[in-house]
Amino acid sequence: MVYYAQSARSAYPGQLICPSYELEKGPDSQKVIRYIAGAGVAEQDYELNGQNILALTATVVGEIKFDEKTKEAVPSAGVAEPKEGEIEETVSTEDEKHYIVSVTDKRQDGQAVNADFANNLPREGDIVLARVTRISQQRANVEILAVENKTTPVDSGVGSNGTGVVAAGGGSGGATFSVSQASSDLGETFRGLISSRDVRATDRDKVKIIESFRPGDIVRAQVISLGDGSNYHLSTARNDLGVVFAKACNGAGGMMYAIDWQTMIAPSTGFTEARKCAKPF
Amino acid sequence: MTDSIELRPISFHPDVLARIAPDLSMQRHLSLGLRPSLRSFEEFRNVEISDGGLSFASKSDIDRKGNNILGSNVLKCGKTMVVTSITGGIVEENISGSYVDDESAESSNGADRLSRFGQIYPVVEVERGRVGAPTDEEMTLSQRLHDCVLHSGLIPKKALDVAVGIRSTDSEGSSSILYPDEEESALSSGLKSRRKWTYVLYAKIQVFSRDGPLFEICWNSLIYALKTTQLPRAFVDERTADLKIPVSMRGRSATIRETFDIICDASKFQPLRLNEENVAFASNFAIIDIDPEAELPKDGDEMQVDQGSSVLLADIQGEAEEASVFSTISVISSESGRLKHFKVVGGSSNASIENLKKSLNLARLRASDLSAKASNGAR
Amino acid sequence: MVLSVTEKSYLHESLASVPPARPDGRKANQFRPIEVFTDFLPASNGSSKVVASDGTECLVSVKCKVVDHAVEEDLVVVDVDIAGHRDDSGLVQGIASTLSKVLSTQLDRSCLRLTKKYSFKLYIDVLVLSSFSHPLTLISFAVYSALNSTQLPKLISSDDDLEVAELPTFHDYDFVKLDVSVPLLFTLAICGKNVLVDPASNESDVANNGLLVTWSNGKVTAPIKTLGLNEDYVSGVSPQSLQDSIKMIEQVAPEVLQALGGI
Amino acid sequence: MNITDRRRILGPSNAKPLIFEKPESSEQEVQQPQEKSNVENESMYIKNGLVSNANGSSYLELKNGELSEQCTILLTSVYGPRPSRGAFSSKASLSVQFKEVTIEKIPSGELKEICNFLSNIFSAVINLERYPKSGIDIFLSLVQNPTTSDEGNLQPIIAACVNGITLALADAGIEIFDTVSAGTYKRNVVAFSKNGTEVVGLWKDKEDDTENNILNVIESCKESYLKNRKVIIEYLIRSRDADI
Repeated sequence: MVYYAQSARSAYPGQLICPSYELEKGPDSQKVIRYIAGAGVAEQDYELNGQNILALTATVVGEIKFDEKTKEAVPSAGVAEPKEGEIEETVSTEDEKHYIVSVTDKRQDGQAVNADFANNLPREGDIVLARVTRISQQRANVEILAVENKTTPVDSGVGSNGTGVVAAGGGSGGATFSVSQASSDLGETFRGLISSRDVRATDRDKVKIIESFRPGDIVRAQVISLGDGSNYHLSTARNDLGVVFAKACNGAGGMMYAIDWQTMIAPSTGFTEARKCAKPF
Repeated sequence: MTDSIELRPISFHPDVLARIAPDLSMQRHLSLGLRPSLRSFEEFRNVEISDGGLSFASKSDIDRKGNNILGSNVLKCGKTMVVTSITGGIVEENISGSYVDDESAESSNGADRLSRFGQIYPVVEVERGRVGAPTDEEMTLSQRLHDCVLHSGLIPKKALDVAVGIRSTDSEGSSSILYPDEEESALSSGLKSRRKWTYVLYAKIQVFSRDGPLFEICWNSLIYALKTTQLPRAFVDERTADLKIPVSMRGRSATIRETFDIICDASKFQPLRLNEENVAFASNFAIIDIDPEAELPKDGDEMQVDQGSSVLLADIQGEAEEASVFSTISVISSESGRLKHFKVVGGSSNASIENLKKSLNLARLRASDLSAKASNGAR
Repeated sequence: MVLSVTEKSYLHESLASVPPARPDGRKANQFRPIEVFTDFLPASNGSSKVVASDGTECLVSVKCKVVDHAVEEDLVVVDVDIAGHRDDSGLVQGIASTLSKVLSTQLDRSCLRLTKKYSFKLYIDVLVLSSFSHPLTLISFAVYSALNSTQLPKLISSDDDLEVAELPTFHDYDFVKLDVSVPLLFTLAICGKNVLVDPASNESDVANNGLLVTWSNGKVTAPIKTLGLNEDYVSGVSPQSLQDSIKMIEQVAPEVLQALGGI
Repeated sequence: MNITDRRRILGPSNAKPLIFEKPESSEQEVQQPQEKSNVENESMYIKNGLVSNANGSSYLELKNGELSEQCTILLTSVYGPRPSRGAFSSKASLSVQFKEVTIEKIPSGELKEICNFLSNIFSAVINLERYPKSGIDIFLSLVQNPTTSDEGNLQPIIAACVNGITLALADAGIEIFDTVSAGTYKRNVVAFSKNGTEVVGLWKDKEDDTENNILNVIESCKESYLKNRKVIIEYLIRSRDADI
């Protein structure tokens, strides 16, 4: 009985899903099927009547999903997450089919925001929303409030009519967020660091942090590395990264809007302040 | 003026906005006539209470060796849960020589007024996933609860006095305990020994899933717990009532040590008598300005631009509300409207007289609702 | 001793192979040599110092006090202090609580009884000067040898003092040796299918799990608990290896007792 | 009374606790708790997600026997993965705290022992590599403790803690390799994983000389383990399907 054909059923932690390797006896050829552990699944060795085999077990409560992972040009070393932009050709050189087995919480799929910050810790390459807490000449300290995870939009990008995920500037296909519930006053949020050479891409060494960020701004940044024990390393070098929400005069004034990539204006008072703004897409 | 520069603000999902800019999200909700907790402005959260089967009364037998819970209450208000358990102790006061029965010496000035009321020693613990010494909030809550119970005259000093009984074991060892107030026998006069005991009440208040200011919820739970409290009768052995046992020690002066101590009776309990007219319940309010600038662009009536009116919110809940509110009102009033405690922290909003009057009236309504809950509350 | 990830996995493979290849060449049920000195603290009734071959050193001093056993509930108080660990850390408090529970339940109170009203109360202070591997086995050896060499003052006043209240008085210099059967606590490391006695520090860094077994008057008794020896190699163990460890203790303990008894 | 603690209001220092007279009459000593090995009438009530400011929480009521106040009430809340200060670690660090909410009956040393025991079990079960440079903190609040203070058997409490933590971790969505549960038999608690083939925790703190072969003890504990585990899994699946 082929595992990947089974209907999606709900799994509990510790439930054996399938062995790592399986032989599918087709009419003419035999095909080896390789199951790779995705989110919410772990590969463990089990001892079954004497000899131990590698099996995949669920580690969270949720629905089991098998999605075929087509071969890409460069098979990256054992990455569990399906990489973006895989090439659609499905020819598999040696006849081995790959399936990514993942257990996800069905309730969270449709919503734009889920509180499941636990399983969406910021990883390299993720886009995060963070609030600037402290600035100095060389760097800006931020605390991470939400992580954007790129999920395929529910209505596959048709438009923002349905209840699908609405992108910030309209149109669907926007990212969903997982918001960290940790209260910042208790010092429980993950901290990040934007050093002055990662603020912008052009003439990076003449950056003045005071003209890029102010404490209290909300910044959209990308994680460049897990950093050290207490800080992630973030960068706002891309055009769509930077300040997305700021208040004039360090929070005393009204909300400000970006008019170009380095100035923001408060409409009620007409103040303009220098920021490294994100392009409103 | 804004549309000369093509400005399209970045819009966020409401939950993300509530996390990034709580005060902006609050103002947006207010401009729609809502609150982030989706309650109307003057709507309180529902309160459910039960004694949680914790106190010894619900147990078949007293725990002889360990401590016992004399009164308990579990209160669930919205998502916040409070577990209050009241335990007791006995302290001995040596009455000074010229002490005369204090009913006759009725004194009126403030200091003595306080001496006519008993007090309770609360320890508040809020579970926020942290270990270590009590946080500021826990300390201020305990202190405020202690002061309010004392100053509101809830527990009369008399209720905490121990009516000491005498246990006389006659020849064949069967012991019978005589309590002075039960039988007005001649025994009570003989007992006027120089020693006097009073009960001490301790309260342990544990709060789970903190979701807003806690003083009012803890106060209500403490009141419900006090209403269920039972105090054990206590007695002393007859032969040791006045006996002093000299202890001979070589080389040191003989010390007179009275070895008897007061023992509690496991079968006789009496409820703690509270001053019923001083029983009061707490509620909190907030006054917040509507910031016209942050309003959502109303499609219809553009003209009705109210400049900075303020609105009264009842029962603050949620991080957004707590972060963006600066002027709060805390009221403890009994169902008949007698004010026990009234605290207004001004802040920037114009706490107008109408708002204060409205909050007092709402507090009285809330108190009557809560006390009705107490009378038919789950025993 | 900090091992790199590769060293740890290499060590784990060698310990999990059958028969286990221990880095210092010991067999699975072989202890490391220890030196035990007793009765060298003049101010306390009993004392012992145990030095293990990997440098772990443990000092135990036993003092006694006359107390009214109607009032005092527990007659044995244990205090543990491990250099390099905070007093409120899990390890120190766990060891102290295990020791005091074992001693207060296993030591029979009759040999501490002095007269009808009074008896001796023992204060056992344990000081671990430097601890590399899990110190519990060493502490229990030290406590065993300290209690076996404890001298208690000799009573000369009469011993039924219920009617006439009289405080016990003692002889000026004669002592009575406390003879009591003291339990021993053993920690074992479980690696894969193998069970190892007296794990050294590098072995306990890669053990899958640890086990605490108590041996008292001739058989394995009450507190048997799994014990965390490290943070990162922890995994479940098969019931069979639990039984093997109990069998190993039943085989090894008499020899240890006999060795310790010689002092 | 610890009067030196300035941060808590502890009342008069010379107060003495209420002492009840010992039943000096020949009232039988606390009768040996009847063998609770009859597993059937052990009932368990579970409710997840009660504590809103924790990532995951579980409320557990364990009744063994019909008398209502015989039940152990335990509230477990899991905070994590939270940023951990200090050096970078590729794995999450785990900590377990145990607190008695109403009255303190268990001596604090034993509380620490229970915390060590539980954190040893769960560091074998939680997929710690999945949450680099973060900490997972588990808080156990014992609301009602049915055992009277002199009896002092901790078995029902430890078993409740193991089941409670597993449920709270599942509620928090933290990855665990297996649904761990614990079975009790007389004075022993054994926590199993991988459907009973592996023991992740064994606790035997009082000698009952009837059973000295450890394998029989483990077998009899497995029986109540399987029952508890089935109840937990049914709850997890049912609560998942219910609120979709």
